[in-house]
Amino acid sequence: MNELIIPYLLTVVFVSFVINLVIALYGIFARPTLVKKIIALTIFSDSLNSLAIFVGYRVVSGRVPAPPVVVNYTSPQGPAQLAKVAVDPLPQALVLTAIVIGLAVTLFMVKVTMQVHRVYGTTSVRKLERIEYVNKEEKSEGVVE
Amino acid sequence: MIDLIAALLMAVAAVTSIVFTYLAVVEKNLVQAVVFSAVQSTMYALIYFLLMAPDIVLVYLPVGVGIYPAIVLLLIKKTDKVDE
Amino acid sequence: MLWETVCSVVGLILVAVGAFCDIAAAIGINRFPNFFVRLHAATVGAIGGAVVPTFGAGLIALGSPELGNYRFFVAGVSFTTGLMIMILGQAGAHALARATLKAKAAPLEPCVHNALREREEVRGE
Amino acid sequence: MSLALSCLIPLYIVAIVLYAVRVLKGPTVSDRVLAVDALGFDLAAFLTILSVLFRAPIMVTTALVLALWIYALDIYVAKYLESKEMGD
Repeated sequence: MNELIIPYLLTVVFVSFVINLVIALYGIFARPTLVKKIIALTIFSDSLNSLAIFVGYRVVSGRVPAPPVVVNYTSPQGPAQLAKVAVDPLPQALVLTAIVIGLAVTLFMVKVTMQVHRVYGTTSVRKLERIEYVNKEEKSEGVVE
Repeated sequence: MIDLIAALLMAVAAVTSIVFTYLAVVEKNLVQAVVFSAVQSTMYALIYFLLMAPDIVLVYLPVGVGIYPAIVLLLIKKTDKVDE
Repeated sequence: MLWETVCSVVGLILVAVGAFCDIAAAIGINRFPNFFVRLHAATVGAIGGAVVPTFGAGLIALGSPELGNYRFFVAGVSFTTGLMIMILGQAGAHALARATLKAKAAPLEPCVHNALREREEVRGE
Repeated sequence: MSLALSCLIPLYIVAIVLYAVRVLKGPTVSDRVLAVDALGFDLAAFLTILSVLFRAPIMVTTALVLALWIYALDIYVAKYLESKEMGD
């Protein structure tokens, strides 16, 4: 019974991560405002990190797997017992770095968006295209004159 | 029994996160989109907890619930408030 | 062990009370008419639905000997979390209500049940 | 003990889903933030119960972090609504 239901539920989780990825990509490409693009980009990176952690999960029958932290220091076979039931610690160590780097990239994009709003007065990409086009026209005419 | 409960909770949190991701992407008012994004972060924290990654939860909760909404609210206050 | 059994049973009762308060607060926050009435349901959910089961979980951990020495760790963290929620839930709800009232972000309507007017309206129709 | 705790788990799931429904349909920002607040505190209690149920004593610290940062989100939005000035 459990051997049938648990893989089905884990498949639901995997497919939902992929659907989140697709919705966030739609938000990055189709929404005009830069703020909305930043929100969608954070959701995108979080879904990707979740996929990376999901790869390291494993099913242990009858109980949940242990977190990869050594709790039993006293007996010498404690780490060996942990290795039989623990999840994979390597994706977690990688994702830990990726989250912090994502935070730094988001802070940089927030600063750039503030500068764009200060210079051009808008953050909508469709208006920004038009403004930049007009400015280029005027500058080229000024150079010719 | 307990592993079934963990998988069931994970599936519920994943489906809820789909709903809130969709709402955060299509919402016009940006402050409400930030709140939806915070709910999605909370659901992802629950999924990380059930995937047995306590250190990821300890890092992801301050970043996803605390710092992202703070800096995006600061950005919204300095720039536009409505999409389009 | 007598006191371990007592701790476990009391903790289980607290967790059950917390589940009941949680359901009540969730129904209330869906059924109440406006924001300032929903504050009541939210604080019921914070105190009855979060502080009480956290203390209950700490007591259960204190009474379960298979955790070894870590049961005191779990109990201490649980009690600290309960105290934090007991302080922070009310502070956050009050700050949010004050900001909403000052910024006029939600409509301020008194929630009055006037049975006589309802009966007259029904009779008038 | 474990069986009794397992029977109480669906009540918490139903409560969390009902809070999520209010977040989904709340008309103003304040309603949504209030529902997120209640959802976060209940989720913190739920994480404590789950770590007792799973017999993983390391996992209990996440509940404390969740409670503290949900309060921080609350204060950010309140400050944004009140004085429209963030960060000072």
